[in-house]
Amino acid sequence: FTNEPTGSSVTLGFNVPQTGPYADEGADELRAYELAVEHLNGGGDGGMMNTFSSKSLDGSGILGRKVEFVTGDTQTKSDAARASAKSMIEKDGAVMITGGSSSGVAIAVQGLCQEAGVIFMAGLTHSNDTTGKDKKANGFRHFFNGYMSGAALAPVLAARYGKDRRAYHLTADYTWGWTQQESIAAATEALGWQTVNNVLTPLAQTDFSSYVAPVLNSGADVLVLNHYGGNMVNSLTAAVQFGLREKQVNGKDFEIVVPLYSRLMAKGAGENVKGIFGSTNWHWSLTDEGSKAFVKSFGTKYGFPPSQAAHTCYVQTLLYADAVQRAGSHNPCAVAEALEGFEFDGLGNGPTLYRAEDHQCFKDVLVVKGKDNPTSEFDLLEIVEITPRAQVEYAADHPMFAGGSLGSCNPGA
Amino acid sequence: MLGLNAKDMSLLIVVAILTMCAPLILNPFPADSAMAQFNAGYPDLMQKFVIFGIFAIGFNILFGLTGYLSFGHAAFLGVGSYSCVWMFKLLGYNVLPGIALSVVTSGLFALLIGLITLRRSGIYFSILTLAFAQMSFALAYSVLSNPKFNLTNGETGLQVYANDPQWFHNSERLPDLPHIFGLSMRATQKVSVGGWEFQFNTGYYLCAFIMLICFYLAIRIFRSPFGMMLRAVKSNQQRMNYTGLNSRPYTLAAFVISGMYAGLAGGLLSAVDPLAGAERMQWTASGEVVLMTILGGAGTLIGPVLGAGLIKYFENIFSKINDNVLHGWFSFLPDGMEDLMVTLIHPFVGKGWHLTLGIIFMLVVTFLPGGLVEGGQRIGRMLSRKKSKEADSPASTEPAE
Amino acid sequence: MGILEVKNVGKRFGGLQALSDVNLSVAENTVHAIIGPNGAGKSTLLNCLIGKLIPDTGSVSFDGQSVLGRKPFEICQMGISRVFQTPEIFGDLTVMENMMIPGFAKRDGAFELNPMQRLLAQKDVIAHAEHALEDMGLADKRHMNAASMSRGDKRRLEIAMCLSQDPRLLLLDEPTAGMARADTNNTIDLLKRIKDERDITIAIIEHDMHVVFSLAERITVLAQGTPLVEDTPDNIKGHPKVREAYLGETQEVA
Amino acid sequence: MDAILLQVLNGLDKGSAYALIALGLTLIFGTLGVVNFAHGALFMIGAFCSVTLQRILNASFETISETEKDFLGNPLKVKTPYVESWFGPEVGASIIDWSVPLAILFAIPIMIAIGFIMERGLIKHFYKRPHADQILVTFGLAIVLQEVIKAFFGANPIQTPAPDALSGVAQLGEGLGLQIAYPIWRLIYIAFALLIIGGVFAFLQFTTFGMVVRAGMADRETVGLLGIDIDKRFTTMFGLAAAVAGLAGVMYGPINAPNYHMGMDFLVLSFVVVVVGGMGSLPGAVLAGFILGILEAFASTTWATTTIPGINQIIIYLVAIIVLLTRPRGLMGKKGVMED
Amino acid sequence: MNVKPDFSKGINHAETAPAFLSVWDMHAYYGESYIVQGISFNVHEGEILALLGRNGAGKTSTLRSIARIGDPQVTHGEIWLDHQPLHKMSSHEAARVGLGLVPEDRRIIPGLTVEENIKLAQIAPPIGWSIERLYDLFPRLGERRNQEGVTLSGGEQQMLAIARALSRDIKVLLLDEPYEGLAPVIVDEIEKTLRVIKEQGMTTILVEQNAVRALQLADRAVILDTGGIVFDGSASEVLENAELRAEYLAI
Ligand SMILES: Nc1ncnc2c1ncn2[C@@H]1O[C@H](COP(=O)(O)OP(=O)(O)OP(=O)(O)O)[C@@H](O)[C@H]1O
Ligand SMILES: Nc1ncnc2c1ncn2[C@@H]1O[C@H](COP(=O)(O)OP(=O)(O)OP(=O)(O)O)[C@@H](O)[C@H]1O
Ligand SMILES: [Mg+2]
Ligand SMILES: [Mg+2]
Repeated sequence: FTNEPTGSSVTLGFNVPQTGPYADEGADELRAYELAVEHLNGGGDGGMMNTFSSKSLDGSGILGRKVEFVTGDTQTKSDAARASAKSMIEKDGAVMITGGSSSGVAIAVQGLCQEAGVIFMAGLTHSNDTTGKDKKANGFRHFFNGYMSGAALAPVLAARYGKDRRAYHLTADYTWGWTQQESIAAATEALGWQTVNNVLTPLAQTDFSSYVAPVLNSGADVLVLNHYGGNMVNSLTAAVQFGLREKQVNGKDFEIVVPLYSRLMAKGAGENVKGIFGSTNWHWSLTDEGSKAFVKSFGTKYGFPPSQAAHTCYVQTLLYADAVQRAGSHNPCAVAEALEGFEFDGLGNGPTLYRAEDHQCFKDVLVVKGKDNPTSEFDLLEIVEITPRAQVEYAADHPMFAGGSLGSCNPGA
Repeated sequence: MLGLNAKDMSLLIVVAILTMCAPLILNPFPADSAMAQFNAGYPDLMQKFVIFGIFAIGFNILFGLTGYLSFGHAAFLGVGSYSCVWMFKLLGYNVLPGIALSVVTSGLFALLIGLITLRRSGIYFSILTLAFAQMSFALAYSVLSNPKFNLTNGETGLQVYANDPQWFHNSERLPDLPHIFGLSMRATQKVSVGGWEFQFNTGYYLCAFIMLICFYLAIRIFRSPFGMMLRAVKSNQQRMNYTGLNSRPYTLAAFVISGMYAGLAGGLLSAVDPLAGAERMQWTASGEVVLMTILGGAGTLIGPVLGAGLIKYFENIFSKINDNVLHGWFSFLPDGMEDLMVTLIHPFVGKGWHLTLGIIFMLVVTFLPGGLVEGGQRIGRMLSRKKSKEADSPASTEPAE
Repeated sequence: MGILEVKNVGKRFGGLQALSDVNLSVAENTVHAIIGPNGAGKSTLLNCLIGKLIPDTGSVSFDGQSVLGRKPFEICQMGISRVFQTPEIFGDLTVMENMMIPGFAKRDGAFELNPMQRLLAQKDVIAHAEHALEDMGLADKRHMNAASMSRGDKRRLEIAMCLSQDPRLLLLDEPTAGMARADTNNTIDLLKRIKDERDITIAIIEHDMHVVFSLAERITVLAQGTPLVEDTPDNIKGHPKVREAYLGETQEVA
Repeated sequence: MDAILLQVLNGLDKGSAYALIALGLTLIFGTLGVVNFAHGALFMIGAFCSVTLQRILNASFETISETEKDFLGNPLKVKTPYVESWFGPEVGASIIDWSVPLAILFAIPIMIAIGFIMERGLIKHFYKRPHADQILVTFGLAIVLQEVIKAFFGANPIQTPAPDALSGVAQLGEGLGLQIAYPIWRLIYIAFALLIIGGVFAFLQFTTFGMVVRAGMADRETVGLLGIDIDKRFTTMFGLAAAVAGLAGVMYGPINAPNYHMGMDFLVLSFVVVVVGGMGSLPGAVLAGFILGILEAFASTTWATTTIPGINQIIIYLVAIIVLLTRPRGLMGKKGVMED
Repeated sequence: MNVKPDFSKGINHAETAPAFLSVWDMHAYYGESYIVQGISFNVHEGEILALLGRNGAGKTSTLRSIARIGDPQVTHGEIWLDHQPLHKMSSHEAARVGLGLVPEDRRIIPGLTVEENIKLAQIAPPIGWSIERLYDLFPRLGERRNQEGVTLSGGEQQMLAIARALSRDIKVLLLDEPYEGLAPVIVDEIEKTLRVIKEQGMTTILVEQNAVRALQLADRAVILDTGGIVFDGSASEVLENAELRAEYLAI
């Protein structure tokens, strides 16, 4: 199979955005990867290896081989990400590629890994398509997705804001934005909300004033921002500037919702996030053993708590290593088999399943809100609810995920 | 030979030898050595070198000869890429129809845009081309990828799905990847010699071969009456018109030819990697080819290829040097020194590769006006002058002060 | 009926009537000089003939065909060539290349897509260009960049370029300005020779009376946008109005 | 009606940003003829002047809290800004609160200095070089500036909020029976833009400076022969342009949180604005800025996007194409400026 | 007669009357090409010097070198104007010392009107003729004061170029083919003007192809050939020496 390790070491490829708007997120992912490698090679305090339910990893590398890694820059562009991944596969002999901070890149690299015959462990990718119509047998996603955000968030919103709400969506005009909007709208509508409008905003938009201004006269009383990264920071800032949060519409307080949150984004949005609801894959303030262990080793090494992107990347690395260990081979087909249907715990989100049908992880999802009185620059989000896994599960043939097929695993040459 | 004079012929031969031996030349360091980081001899990067070489050669036919600075050439690259993938989706994975179609569609697209934009010159032309390209990008990124009419597949990029028709594809006999008559573009022959490992890849050789043809055609264009007319356009359009020449068709022809080169490059990108993303049409991509051409030397034959190579090299090699690698290089130093060296170099590599690239741009253009090629020539001249000065200095009769 | 017929041409620039009611007929195979004070509208008139400017009124016809509404390159292809007051040459190209371009324009027409032809194989054009350069005494500068020539040389190059197109009507706007005396005389000889050898008509604007009176067969004096007189050189020399408005008292006429 | 007026305000607001950036750019690009790809970077540096000032004002000392814990369970270090301990918590807090307006004073000398250094150290050598070379060198410079900022401040946006007193919403037109709620800071931005534009116009209009620089651009050599030290004036012009760009950036901070690539985001657009306005024309650039801003605001209304899908994505480029095809030199361009 | 003076030892300043403008062993290059090849001459105050030679002899290059334009680049030599070292100055400094050049291609500034072209010249001190006085000299310019300078007819542009030089209070006027493109009456007019300002003490270097005309006006003549001086003497000497005229001026 492609890049079968022969020597005393095995090379993993960490492909993250190092330049461009997501560079900070990428940097955090890299930190997590380095930490994971350290732990796999027996360094540090072992982190979540100690809490992981599977005990096959013992700090002696993977299958006794020392773990080495190469890094690359995705630039958050499909082409650049694929070029970088290819160089890792072709030049450095990486047997597994992981990372990424956007769905477009994840899908592009996942496709590449399928063709090249290596395993892809997706980093931060939230679009339904990654394990929906673009799913691939060699690709695996630990991160949650748009559907799960909707399923977790909608009940909380309904409980807090009432079932009689009229929502106005602003949606980033590309695949991820569409799938998230579709998911949130469906989930909230199921609980009685109405969607009065959905406006698509260009990716390159920086000033959202002309999108935010009409919201007030639309009769809507909730604004849903299906934006990520800089887009989200800017649209939320504009919404707050226009005084939406002080408004009363239909006799109710006007509310803003940001379905996909991350701490780094919350930091960028500053004061504006206070009290605003959203969902997130993981947060450092979780108190289960796995999370605590991870925060401790990450925090000790770097001096600040990890982001959800860092968490996912760390976990994906351990999961891959563990699967190889259990399968006894780096062969992508063997690894895939070991991961498919794998149930585990102790990695931070409660009992988790890597579903065989679409290679999506099912686990608890966090509903969070911007903290009103943060005690430090990291303490920006407050966990409102840990939505149990059962509530966010869906059938593998759910219409929002239909279209593609997993195909069969490709071990390459 | 081949209608070239001796100098051009030797240039072509040198380029041919270099491209054919690229897998060897670009891998000067043993695979296990610390310097292996600088090896560029793996299929993807070599493909990029020649494909972006084609792109830049074509761009140079327009910009270098006529002086018309297009800021929207990436649009043609994108159109070429999409055309090729559509051929994969409809017909099958053989690359020839895809490449052919990408040249044709981009040529037509260039004709259309050229007819409109060439009504203006100078910066007005540049902005018109930029506007068209940005519109194409915006449309490709979102509007043309709506579920009802999905031409580009938006952010994700156009790719082949299992349920695509692929009328002439036969999975039994043919690889499920782009191929040329059954020979997969990915097929790579690895040869290990001592500590060295060399990779000979089908896709690369196809692209390299096509680039040589493109390069040859470019030389012919440069050396033709047509090429001279294009330079005349740059020099003085007024005089041209009053000499009884219609400058518009000349510029249009140059625009279409360079658009076709760009489309071909786009087609080849898809041929070696069947996914066409909209970012290929963004202004940054158009800007990149401008930078490649200027960096190498606009109006020179080989300059654009060198410029393309340099930029792609940085993007792919420098971005991968992380602290880990740095520590590896300097591990022979005492600890304090090692950390110092790593700290010093750290900002310029890995995630700082942009910084280095920016500095290189500034240095090259400041100290080597005319780009790498002219820089090379200058250095050559300086050396030879020094030599000749040394040779005849005893005999020189400088007027005594 | 002359080869060039200008009828009632008028041209306005904002508040300035640069040309009004200009009538001019240039007989075939003659040298016709246009003289007049600075700003009289001489260059403007030439601009109207070659399509650089479109007259507001009147008509211009060449060899029985109207030139109005045609593009400059079409007019040139009809057989009109012009030397400009400030040299218009291809500065970035070598002298030789400058000469070849009109050669191609003559041979191949206004546009020819011939990217696969070899420049150096175009023996006919090259030979013709070489010959023209020798004629002008520029042969030893053929590899020089045109922009770095002295101005007198630029002007000679431009004349050579125009001639090598074999025009039927050659328009010269101060062709010898800035030329050394010897070269001025050479140019006069050359123009005379060309006119005799080929079937060519020349319209010339000049302030150098030596040139005007050595070449011209007829002279039109333009003043303030209208023709003052048109006559033979001898009559013009003695014309009191012309002497007053243009030649001046001290002017010794060669 | 309200909705339309609201979009007009939005358009003016966007237009102010475009016009301000285009104004600075056109001083260098439209007037000096230097294709300055680093202009966006100057805008960005302006915004980071506020960030820097904010950081300086927020410089803190740490005290260990007895009750609270940090994320690792260690005692929390509580930070108190020095200004708060020096001037008392209230005055100190309001100084920090007003850091953006204060940054204007802070940014002017810095930006002028940057403009001077840039011109003297680099651009000076490129006046006579082809535009292509200018593009390469200024693009290189833009990357370097960006990366330096990124190295210090990271890639994430950093909020530079307006002072509390200015960050609310103003109710407009109540007397006229209209209900328009518009952020105060954005209104200030419009006023500020008009002020700067007026100031620059007055400077160039009522002094010979503009004429000399234009002349110097057209023909340096001859202007030198007339005894004018054109280099000095070019440097001044650069300083002015940098200051305009920087101030536009400082003031923009509260509207959108500054990040290191905000300059690049605006770069292409500002070139389009300048060219649509017409090369060499300051009023053209300003006019084009406002027109494009307003059109963009209207193109993003639901009505527009449902009528023509995607119009909000392409409006600016579409308008640019239409303008340039109908008016050869943009709205108010001067003949002969960068037409070849 | 002194056809090829030997300047290799430098000028013996004691022998000549104190020069107002003096050029000493000036060498200048256009990039790689060596154009001005060691030129030395003196001009006295209030004198008109005719600088003659064939096309390409280096006349323009010499004037440009004196005016410190920078292209061609003067690599060696000294230029003194009224005890001031011009060779150490840049062109705008030289202009402020009192040097005025009417360039051969006129160099009217595009984008500026006639009047702005003149005003531009009066920004830097010292100011010379007033605009009104210039319009009196060239009434055509007065009529066209608001027209863009470059749309003037060739001759009008020439007038503007001369007017621009006079609008500054210069000590030395360098004229590069000032009569070119002018109607004979205007040439007479300008010649008169040159005489008038000479009376007022202006020092002039005149480059002109119409050698006879120039020599009639000039006091002294310098003849250049391929970048070097081949004659330096009085104007009448040249007019009388047919051999010299035939060899270097072809008249
Ligand atoms: N584009 C223009 N706009 C305004 N006025 C113009 C324009 N072109 C020419 N003129 C004016 O028209 C008049 C005639 O100019 P023209 O160039 O034809 O003169 P000319 O006879 O060739 O003079 P000269 O002998 O000095 O070259 C001049 O007064 C000139 O200023
Ligand atoms: N920019 C340049 N680059 C290179 N060579 C130049 C340049 N300008 C002029 N030359 C060369 O310098 C020499 C002298 O030119 P110059 O213009 O000084 O001559 P001139 O005596 O003024 O001639 P003319 O009477 O034709 O104006 C010429 O051989 C010319 O080709
Ligand atoms: Mg004229
Ligand atoms: Mg000259």
